[in-house]
Amino acid sequence: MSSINKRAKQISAEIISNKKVGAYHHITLTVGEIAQLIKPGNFVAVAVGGEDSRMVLRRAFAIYKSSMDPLDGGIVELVVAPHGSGSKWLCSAPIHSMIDVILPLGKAFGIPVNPVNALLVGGGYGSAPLFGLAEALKAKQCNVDMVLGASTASKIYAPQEGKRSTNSMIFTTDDGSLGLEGMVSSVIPEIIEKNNIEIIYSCGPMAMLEAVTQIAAEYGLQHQCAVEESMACGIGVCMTCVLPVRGEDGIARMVRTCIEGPVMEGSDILWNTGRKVPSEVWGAL
Amino acid sequence: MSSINKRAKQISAEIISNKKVGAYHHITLTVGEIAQLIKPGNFVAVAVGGEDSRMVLRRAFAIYKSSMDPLDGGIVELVVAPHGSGSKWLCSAPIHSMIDVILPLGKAFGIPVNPVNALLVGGGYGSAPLFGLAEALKAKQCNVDMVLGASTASKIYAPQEGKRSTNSMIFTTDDGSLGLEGMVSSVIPEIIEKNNIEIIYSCGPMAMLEAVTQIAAEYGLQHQCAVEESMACGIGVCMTCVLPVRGEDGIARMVRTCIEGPVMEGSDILWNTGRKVPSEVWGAL
Amino acid sequence: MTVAFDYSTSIGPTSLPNPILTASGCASSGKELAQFFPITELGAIVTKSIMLKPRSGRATPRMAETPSGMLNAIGLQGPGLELFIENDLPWLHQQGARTIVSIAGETVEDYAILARRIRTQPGVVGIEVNISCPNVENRGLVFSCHPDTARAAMEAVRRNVGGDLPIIAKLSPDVTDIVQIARTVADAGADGVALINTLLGMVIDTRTMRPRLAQKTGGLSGPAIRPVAVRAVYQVREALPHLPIVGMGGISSGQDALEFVLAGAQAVSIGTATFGDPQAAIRIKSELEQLLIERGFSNFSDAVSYAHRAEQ
Amino acid sequence: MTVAFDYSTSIGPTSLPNPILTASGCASSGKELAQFFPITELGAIVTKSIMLKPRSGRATPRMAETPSGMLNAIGLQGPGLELFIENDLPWLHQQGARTIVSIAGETVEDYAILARRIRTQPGVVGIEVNISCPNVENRGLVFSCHPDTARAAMEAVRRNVGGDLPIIAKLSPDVTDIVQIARTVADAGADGVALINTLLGMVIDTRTMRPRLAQKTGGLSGPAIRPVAVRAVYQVREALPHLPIVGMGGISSGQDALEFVLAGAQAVSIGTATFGDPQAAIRIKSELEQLLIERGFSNFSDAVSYAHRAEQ
Ligand SMILES: Cc1cc2nc3c(=O)[nH]c(=O)nc-3n(C[C@H](O)[C@H](O)[C@H](O)COP(=O)(O)OP(=O)(O)OC[C@H]3O[C@@H](n4cnc5c(N)ncnc54)[C@H](O)[C@@H]3O)c2cc1C
Ligand SMILES: Cc1cc2nc3c(=O)[nH]c(=O)nc-3n(C[C@H](O)[C@H](O)[C@H](O)COP(=O)(O)OP(=O)(O)OC[C@H]3O[C@@H](n4cnc5c(N)ncnc54)[C@H](O)[C@@H]3O)c2cc1C
Ligand SMILES: Cc1cc2nc3c(=O)[nH]c(=O)nc-3n(C[C@H](O)[C@H](O)[C@H](O)COP(=O)(O)O)c2cc1C
Ligand SMILES: Cc1cc2nc3c(=O)[nH]c(=O)nc-3n(C[C@H](O)[C@H](O)[C@H](O)COP(=O)(O)O)c2cc1C
Ligand code: FES
Ligand code: FES
Repeated sequence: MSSINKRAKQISAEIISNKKVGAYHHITLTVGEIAQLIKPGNFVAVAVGGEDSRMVLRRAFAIYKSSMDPLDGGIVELVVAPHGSGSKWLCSAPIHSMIDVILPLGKAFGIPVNPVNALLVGGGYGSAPLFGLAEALKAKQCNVDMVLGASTASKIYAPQEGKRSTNSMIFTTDDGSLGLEGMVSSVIPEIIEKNNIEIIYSCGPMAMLEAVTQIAAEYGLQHQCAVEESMACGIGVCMTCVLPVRGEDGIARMVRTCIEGPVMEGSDILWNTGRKVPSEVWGAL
Repeated sequence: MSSINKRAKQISAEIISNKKVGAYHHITLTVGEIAQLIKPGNFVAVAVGGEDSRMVLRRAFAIYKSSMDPLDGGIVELVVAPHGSGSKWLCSAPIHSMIDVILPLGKAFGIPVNPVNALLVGGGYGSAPLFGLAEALKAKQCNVDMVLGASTASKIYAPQEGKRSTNSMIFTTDDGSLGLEGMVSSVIPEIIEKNNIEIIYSCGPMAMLEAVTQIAAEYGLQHQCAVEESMACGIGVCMTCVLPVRGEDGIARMVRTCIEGPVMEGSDILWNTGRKVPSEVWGAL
Repeated sequence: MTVAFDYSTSIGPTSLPNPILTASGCASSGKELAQFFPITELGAIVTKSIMLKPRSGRATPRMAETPSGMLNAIGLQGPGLELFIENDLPWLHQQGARTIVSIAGETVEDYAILARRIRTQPGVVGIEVNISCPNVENRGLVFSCHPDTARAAMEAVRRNVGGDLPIIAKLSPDVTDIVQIARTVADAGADGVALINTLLGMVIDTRTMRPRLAQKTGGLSGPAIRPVAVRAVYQVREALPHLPIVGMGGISSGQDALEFVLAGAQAVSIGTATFGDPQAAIRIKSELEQLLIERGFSNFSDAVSYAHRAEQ
Repeated sequence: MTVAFDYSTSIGPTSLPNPILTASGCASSGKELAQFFPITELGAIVTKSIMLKPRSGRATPRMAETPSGMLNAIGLQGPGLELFIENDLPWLHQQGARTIVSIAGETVEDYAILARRIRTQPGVVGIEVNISCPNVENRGLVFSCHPDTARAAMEAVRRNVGGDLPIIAKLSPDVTDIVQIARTVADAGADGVALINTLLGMVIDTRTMRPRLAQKTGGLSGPAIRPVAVRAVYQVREALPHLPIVGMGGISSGQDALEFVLAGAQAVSIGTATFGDPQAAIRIKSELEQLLIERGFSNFSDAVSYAHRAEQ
């Protein structure tokens, strides 16, 4: 057997809870033992639409939380924005319905061996995987600060319990309806300096990840970001989810973000190449 | 405005009941005032599958019953066999869900002005429109006998209350699990003779309608049958639902069964033409 | 909110109050739909392709549903030219509908005769020339699949129709190079092209283990083919920027229609969607208008071909 | 219930234990799927088309979902011939998988070199020649869209591969006459044809109001195109009864696969369905077997082309 997708399984999971929280749906699935294999940053790929659906592709969702519940066994929680037809279908799925899920997929966030000061930056539902990450970091005695941004208050996903593992939590919204008015990137430098940040983790829209990458570079910090590229399969067979990424050998390649990501080192990514393959990419046309 | 489809409306109807009865589902819809315009033999065309469905065509269903309910207002009842994806979707539609329905469609059974002895012959769910017809005939002081056939007992749809308007009711099943073993056509001659039948009405599989047509011809009886051809639209615009039918001028034409039918005079139909257009048909290639 | 939005469009010499048409063969001659909405509110009714003689069409089964689409083999059933002129056109004219008559021939001469008779009928604002038909004089090859026959059919129509009535060539997508065919018919005098007709397809019935349709093959339509249709419109628009295009193929919402407009269609036809929703055309008319207004367009024409604009 | 059902099939000189293959470009080189089922249980793995040199493929967005289908413009991203031989083929061979290598060239000479290098690799049981690629020496015209270039590519492969290894020409459906192309490649020495590659399509993003894909156009696949694919298989089978066919295009269930078999396919490839269900191929393998047994077939070969039998 291959080492790719090596812990992944395709299972039928029951939706045991589906609640609207702000602009999102918080959805809980029972997935059995496999919940124990999940690490912060992993994602699931969900078949959407049911049997007679015209949607033929899976949808990827970051895992917000996974745990072993005494009653329900292994559970996985997702935070889903009702955006297009696939996510809307999922958000309106009734409790007790079964969905076809593949998990865990993708590379997880790297957890430092020794305690560090970490800044976690989330945009919109991109906050979802950060809470599990915060817990994992806290368990390693890290200092965890968090900044979450969104266009408006209802799009900040930050449950009360999520704050447990963080030392500080700052919100920014474009419209000022919650926390500071503005973008996350505007508050990051100050936090880095004040809290002596040593590593940044981020998840959110690509433009945000790019901005964070720039700031991380300015401060010479490591920056792991979970990217979000259109994925057709989630398991590495379709080649739709690629990004130009520089490898350890210094050569940039089109890399599948579903199996080499979604978590990647921000500075390795060739950002915003304007719908073109940069000529420096290996095998560029 | 045109005279075609002239009483039909496209409405959003609520499913207020959906019960399994034998092999079928008995489904009740609230349709409002339009229920009053429905006559036995009319049908509805239902949009199936919901918003993201890959099913693009409507499904036709005979109207089993229509009435004005003191509580629910106008209601329409259907008897649906879970066959392929469209009918299965409808059979599994939850109570209180809304469906898009066009009704009433098609030509209804002709009701004689004076009392006659009528035989109603139904195959499978083809019995559905016959109960309303029986009531209408009874109201005209007709004598109504009914023969219902199916492959097996669970596919005979004959609710207790349906028997009210009939003088006699005979069942036949291919496997003998209910009533007589055999096909409806085998018992019809005897009934015709015994009960002095003057007109036959039928609804069911095309092969059955053809057999009944032959018997009617032997006895020189009028025979109105409700045919079932594949329909894409149900309202006369697609030309998929045609049958070769002889007109009053003696010329056979390919006729739309959704607007010129489904009820037609059996002897006018050119039956079982073996996937060919008979050369005598007007404009045949 | 009342917005002064100019929804009008034109195809060659004809202007229409809005760009929403029915697709030929999917609205008969309008009577059946009149119960569901005022057909005069559409840009035009495109009638089912009419042939010289009465025609029974093909045997049944004539259709099969397919994933997000359907296959049909109606075989151009219809009453023939004279009865059509006697019954259908006067009714449409009486309603005040704008009518584009679709004509279909078995020979080049058929097209000439059809065009000559139709051009003088009241209420007719255009002729759509369905050249996706088998040419009985040439091994049944489809006219629009070969430049020579496509040209011959269009020239025959052009010779018989003056410049006041637009003639629109309706093309089949089942060709190696649709731009070449579009260019050919434009050279032969077409005022515009209708893109696309159905794709040739087949469904096998896994119960009988034979082709489902009596005719074996049929034409594939519906949302399934939309990407092929949008591509055809975009390609033809890019190659022939001044040739008006009527876009169609799987349009079932305002969003879908907008794709065609941005790709380069001056008008759009609603076909298979009408079978699922008799009010599709009129619904799409208002959905598209709303989407255009939301995007800041003050008139429809500005949106046509907008996807071709230069990158900033 | 144990039934003695012979599921084996053959494509030219190669026999396979069953007719279920992966579609090129939809299973990479097998490693990713190995987690979900034993890939040795498939008839063969058809690998992603390999080119001479490493290739980055196209810019993103590379895909768009469409009704019952998807558009892709991967642009043949891959490591190039040598790394493929070094890394992918040995792994497949080691697993015991039967491998059909798909090759794609930019020039006729590319095809010759690719074929020569691949033919001697262990574990390779066939070569699929993806000629649905742009010919850089001839205005980027797709090889398989024109008889002359299709022939040239296939002859180049045939000259370099002996009779023991089947070469299968993979054709594009975007042609006026697919039978003509099939006949041409058969004459040029193809042992079989793979039908069909994707249809050229486009999606316009109604938000940005530009083509969704960076590459503008892409290939349409999935259930949406199945009727077109079944038709192509049926037509080619009817015209060339002895030419083996690998059928594909929207197969996502045993029922779908059965349509292709009845239409004339000796083997079927599972493409887009794998994206929705990684176990699609292995599921379809057992579904198809079950359906054939239910229909009274005792071996797979009897079902091939069964839809062409004479009417009783
Ligand atoms: C690794 C990863 C993690 C994700 N995590 C979450 C999450 O935690 N919560 C959440 O709500 N969504 C998440 N998404 C986005 C999610 O997968 C869907 O793309 C999104 O819900 C839109 O799908 P749709 O069916 O509603 O929209 P549609 O418009 O119907 O989607 C059509 C197609 O476009 C793709 N697509 C559309 N928008 C996006 C997008 N923004 N990013 C990637 N592909 C897109 C879809 O995957 C689908 O294939 C994640 C995506 C990735 C790749
Ligand atoms: C006038 C009329 C009255 C009908 N009344 C009833 C009724 O009372 N109860 C009931 O259960 N069904 C009835 N039917 C059949 C019903 O319309 C559907 O065809 C049937 O339910 C199968 O559809 P499906 O989606 O389940 O099957 P699918 O196989 O998914 O159908 C695919 C397509 O084939 C057509 N099709 C398949 N089987 C038939 C068939 N036997 N007749 C016509 N078209 C078919 C469907 O309409 C659809 O377009 C009636 C049909 C007609 C024309
Ligand atoms: C049942 C049916 C009948 C059709 N008849 C005709 C016709 O007579 N003439 C014609 O030019 N096109 C005909 N078409 C093709 C449509 O006009 C249209 O080009 C095609 O269906 C694609 O559009 P759609 O996907 O919106 O249906 C027919 C299509 C269908 C589905
Ligand atoms: C993402 C993707 C990549 C593909 N890459 C190739 C390829 O490299 N070579 C090839 O011959 N066909 C390629 N194809 C075409 C498929 O092999 C197949 O012919 C087509 O998708 C139709 O089958 P389907 O509908 O089952 O996917 C690709 C298809 C998809 C969807
Ligand atoms: S999503 Fe298919 S390869 Fe990454
Ligand atoms: S079902 Fe469309 S014309 Fe009868």
